[in-house]
Amino acid sequence: MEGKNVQNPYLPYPVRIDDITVEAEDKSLKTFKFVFLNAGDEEKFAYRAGQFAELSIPGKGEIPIGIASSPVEKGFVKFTVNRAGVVTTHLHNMKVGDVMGLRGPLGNSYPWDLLEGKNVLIVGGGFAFTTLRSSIVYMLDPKNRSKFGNIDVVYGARSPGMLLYKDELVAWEKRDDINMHITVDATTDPDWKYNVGFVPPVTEQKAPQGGDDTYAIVCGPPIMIKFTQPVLEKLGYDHDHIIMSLENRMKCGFGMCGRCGIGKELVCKDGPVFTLRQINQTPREY
Amino acid sequence: MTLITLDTKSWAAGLTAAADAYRLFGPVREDACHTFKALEKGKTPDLDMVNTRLSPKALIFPQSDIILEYSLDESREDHHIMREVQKDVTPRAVVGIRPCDAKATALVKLNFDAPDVKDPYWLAAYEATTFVGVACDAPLSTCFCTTAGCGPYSEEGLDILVMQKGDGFLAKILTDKGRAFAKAAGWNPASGDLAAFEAGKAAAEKKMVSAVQTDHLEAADLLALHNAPFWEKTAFACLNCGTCTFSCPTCWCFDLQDEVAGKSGVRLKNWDSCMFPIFTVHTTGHNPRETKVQRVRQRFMHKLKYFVDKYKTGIMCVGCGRCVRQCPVNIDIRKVCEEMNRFNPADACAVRD
Amino acid sequence: MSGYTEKMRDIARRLLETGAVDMVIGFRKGSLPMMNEPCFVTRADDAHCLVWDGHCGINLANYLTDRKEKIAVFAKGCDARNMVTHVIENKIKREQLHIVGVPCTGMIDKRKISAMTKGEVLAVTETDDAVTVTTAGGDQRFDRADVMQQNCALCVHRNPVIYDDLLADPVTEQTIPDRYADIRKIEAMDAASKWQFFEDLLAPCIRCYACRNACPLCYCPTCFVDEAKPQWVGKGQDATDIRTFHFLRAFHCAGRCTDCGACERACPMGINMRLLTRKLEKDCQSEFGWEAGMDPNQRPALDVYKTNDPETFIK
Amino acid sequence: MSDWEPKIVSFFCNWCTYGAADLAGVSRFEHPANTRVIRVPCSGRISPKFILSAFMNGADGVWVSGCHPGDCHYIEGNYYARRKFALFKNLIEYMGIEPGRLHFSWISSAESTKYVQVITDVINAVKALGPNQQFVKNKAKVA
Repeated sequence: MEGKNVQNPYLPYPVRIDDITVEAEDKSLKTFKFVFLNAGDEEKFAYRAGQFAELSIPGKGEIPIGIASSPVEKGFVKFTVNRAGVVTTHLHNMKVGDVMGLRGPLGNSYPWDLLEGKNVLIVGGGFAFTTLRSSIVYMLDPKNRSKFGNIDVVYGARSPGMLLYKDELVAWEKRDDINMHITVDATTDPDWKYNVGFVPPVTEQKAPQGGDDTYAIVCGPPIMIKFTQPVLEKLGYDHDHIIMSLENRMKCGFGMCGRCGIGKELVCKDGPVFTLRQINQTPREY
Repeated sequence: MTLITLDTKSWAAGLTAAADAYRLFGPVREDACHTFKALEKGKTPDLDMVNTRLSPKALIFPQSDIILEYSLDESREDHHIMREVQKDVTPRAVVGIRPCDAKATALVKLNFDAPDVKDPYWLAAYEATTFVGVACDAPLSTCFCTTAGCGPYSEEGLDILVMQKGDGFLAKILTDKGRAFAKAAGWNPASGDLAAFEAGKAAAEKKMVSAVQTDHLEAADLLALHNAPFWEKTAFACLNCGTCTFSCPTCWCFDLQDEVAGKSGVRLKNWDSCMFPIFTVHTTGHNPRETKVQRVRQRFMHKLKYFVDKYKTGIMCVGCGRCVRQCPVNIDIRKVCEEMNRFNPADACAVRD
Repeated sequence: MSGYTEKMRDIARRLLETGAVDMVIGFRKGSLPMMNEPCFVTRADDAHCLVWDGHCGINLANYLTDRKEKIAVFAKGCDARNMVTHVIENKIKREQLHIVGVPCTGMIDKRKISAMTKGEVLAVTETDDAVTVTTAGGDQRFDRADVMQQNCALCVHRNPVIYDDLLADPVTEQTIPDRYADIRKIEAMDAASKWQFFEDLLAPCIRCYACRNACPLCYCPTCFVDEAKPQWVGKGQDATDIRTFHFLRAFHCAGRCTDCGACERACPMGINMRLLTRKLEKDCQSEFGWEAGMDPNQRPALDVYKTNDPETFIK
Repeated sequence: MSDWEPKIVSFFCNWCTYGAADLAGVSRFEHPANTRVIRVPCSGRISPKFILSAFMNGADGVWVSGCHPGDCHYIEGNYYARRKFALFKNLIEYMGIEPGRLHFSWISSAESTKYVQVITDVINAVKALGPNQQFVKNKAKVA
């Protein structure tokens, strides 16, 4: 945030919807590609994978959403949004060309300094894959790939049609510098050539062993996290090496409004990324 | 530090003079209670009170404050683009604020004036304000400022501390802002007896009958305290209204809301309360603090533990006693603080509460 | 009401010792004058903390909503009527309740006392007909009748309508010639004066919702003011939003309110929002001959109809 | 103010008044067009929130119309509604809204002449009062 102290943190950057992609077969998920209206705002919005932003719709309100695009992708920012409440429902009804606001980047990020030189296991479920996509794209960037060891990705969704970013998944699957373990809970598709099963057992079968040089980033629905945690422990991941991104109700996004607190930590500012060890030291009010 | 002796006349005349350069606010009697209000020209604050019913925090942090505005009219070039709302940040002075409320403002400042991010609205209002405090010579039985990191003559957060002395006043100028105010008021410097302050302070502190002990809070284990068995009893009577949080000078939580009339809209910053269930409810319906016990615990843990651990400057309470006096069901932070301070996880296992 | 405390403790002890109930809900001595704290007791040994005096104005029916235990609870006339309503509305089962009826001679209005007293009230003692207030400057004595809560002064159902134990012999019911004189005064105003009257009445509201939350009738999982889809009212300090909140809160209590006074007592700003609920109470009586909470076998006023209900206002 | 026309929000029961309005139109009866009609399944569906919302959002008048007692499509919906409306009308007038701003009627689907009569009465009553200043939520003012 250097040099931005004078910036009004409540004031969003104006952005225009440049593209909308329907991601999931039930149309509950759409990816919005935004471009900044004002020159220079994109530079001010410099972010790291794992951060989030407030999508700000005049007249409706704001919603904190993880940034799905990657810092190495220039000229736009992307968010994949599940239709759930007042703001997201309105957003789903908006069109390319509509103007709204974007406030951020907010929160910490995945600990990229720490992860440098390490093997990274990414475990994701459902539409929580957004900041994980951001991370994968970041790590696979030619300038960055050499900074990391092995990259393993376990990603699951309810059905093939509910997987996000399908084209990219296929492309990553073909690469040899990333090990993809895509899975679905169930499918009737005879051509499905990947895994079938829930994320935790697939993780148990496919994920690398934990160790000093290996970190796991876990992002998904509560039930997936609940059952993945013991699997990772069994694989030898230390609680310091299990990295998670939390969600809580937020308003300001920069640590002032008080509602996202879990003990003395604020999910919006001290998080959303915490290690399991840190989380274990807080009241689990998320 | 400068001392100024004032008689009633120069006090009143000074305030009238200062009103040319400052918007003055002070306690005004309304029905049976006192409220902080803009003082009409020529009026002095009514100091015949112990404290106001609501704290003066709203003068810096209004209960409902428009921060952004926008137009939804698509024929306008700037439709759907949010604009900052310009605020009146001309100099103002709060005259008659009690030391406890001034200290509270200093605590709230930790939140709104963080090292890396600032709330420009709060900060602009704060910087525009000169705090002219009046020492508290007759504390209530529910006041416990002296043990809450504050006191009836506490100077923290004040620009001028005034004590009532005989028929007049003795003012202690504490900051540059205070000096500027004294100058605008035409109060002549450097007369008065510092010893009078010390005597007044000692006398007032002696009158304090209520206290809290906070010495074990920081060392206590956060999770053990969070899981302590007493919370259910503590929370039982609670109605989950916002009386305590809204009357508290240190509670700072807020909500952001959009409101639209026709094609013009505003974004508001409204006070919010951790006592309200919707404060934390997720869109999915999941609520991490779903029960009353969780919400009551959050309020006290925030004030007496999380804040203590995070800022290392003591508790987030100045002992003004408003929540004690106004809670409809008599939940008393002094009792809760005592319970928390003496909590020992080992005892909790041995003895059933 | 002197002597009630001892009897309450005895009853609580007996009920807990025999296992007749899992918990007793009552009041314990408050930490400041004129305040008692609603509390629960689950062990006979703790029954000694229960108290009863003229400062038990909070309605304990509020603490019964959706509870699963077998509960003994103390009930003034108004509280008992709210318990009837709770039973009618399935918020608790009658079999779960052991209602200890408290014949009541009225609760003391702490605001009135503070306003009538010079200096801080340090202690308050009471007898059946007098209240003595201690301040640093000495004692002041008031007639109990002069410092009663207004709803108690106007109360015509001081004795509980349902109970399993009665704490003492029933007290004499008051006859009040006109319970609604203040309401009629407002009714007689012209529209503009009425508007202004409520504008002034509600101006101090800080939307803490203490009135709503102190009310045993307000148990909706999500109150309309908290709804987001659609959002009925704004959440700031707009006078129209505040008025709408008070209007609809009162309306939601129509035909159910027993004028227990908990809302007014709980309000930190001293707003008499009972002027709204009592208007509805009055109209329920005059239009439909209905009084809330008198009989567990009768459905409330807005849950029934007569084919000849008044309709002169309908074209 | 002479060219001012009131905005009236009308809640019509689907089974009666809505039909009457339709019939009036088909019959080419002339009547003023100041109402915004909201069709509801039954007058019993009307929540007090609907009426207050209409006023809050700038309605100068509100008109609720349903089936005659005894004619409810759902047997008794309008009987319950009648009790609610009685208390509601009393309370809103008690709080200071002019009586002429809120109207109730029973109009069956065949009563297109009554419909025209009542709409004329409603509009005239509201017109006589001028724009609604009460229970309207104005744009939040910048402090």
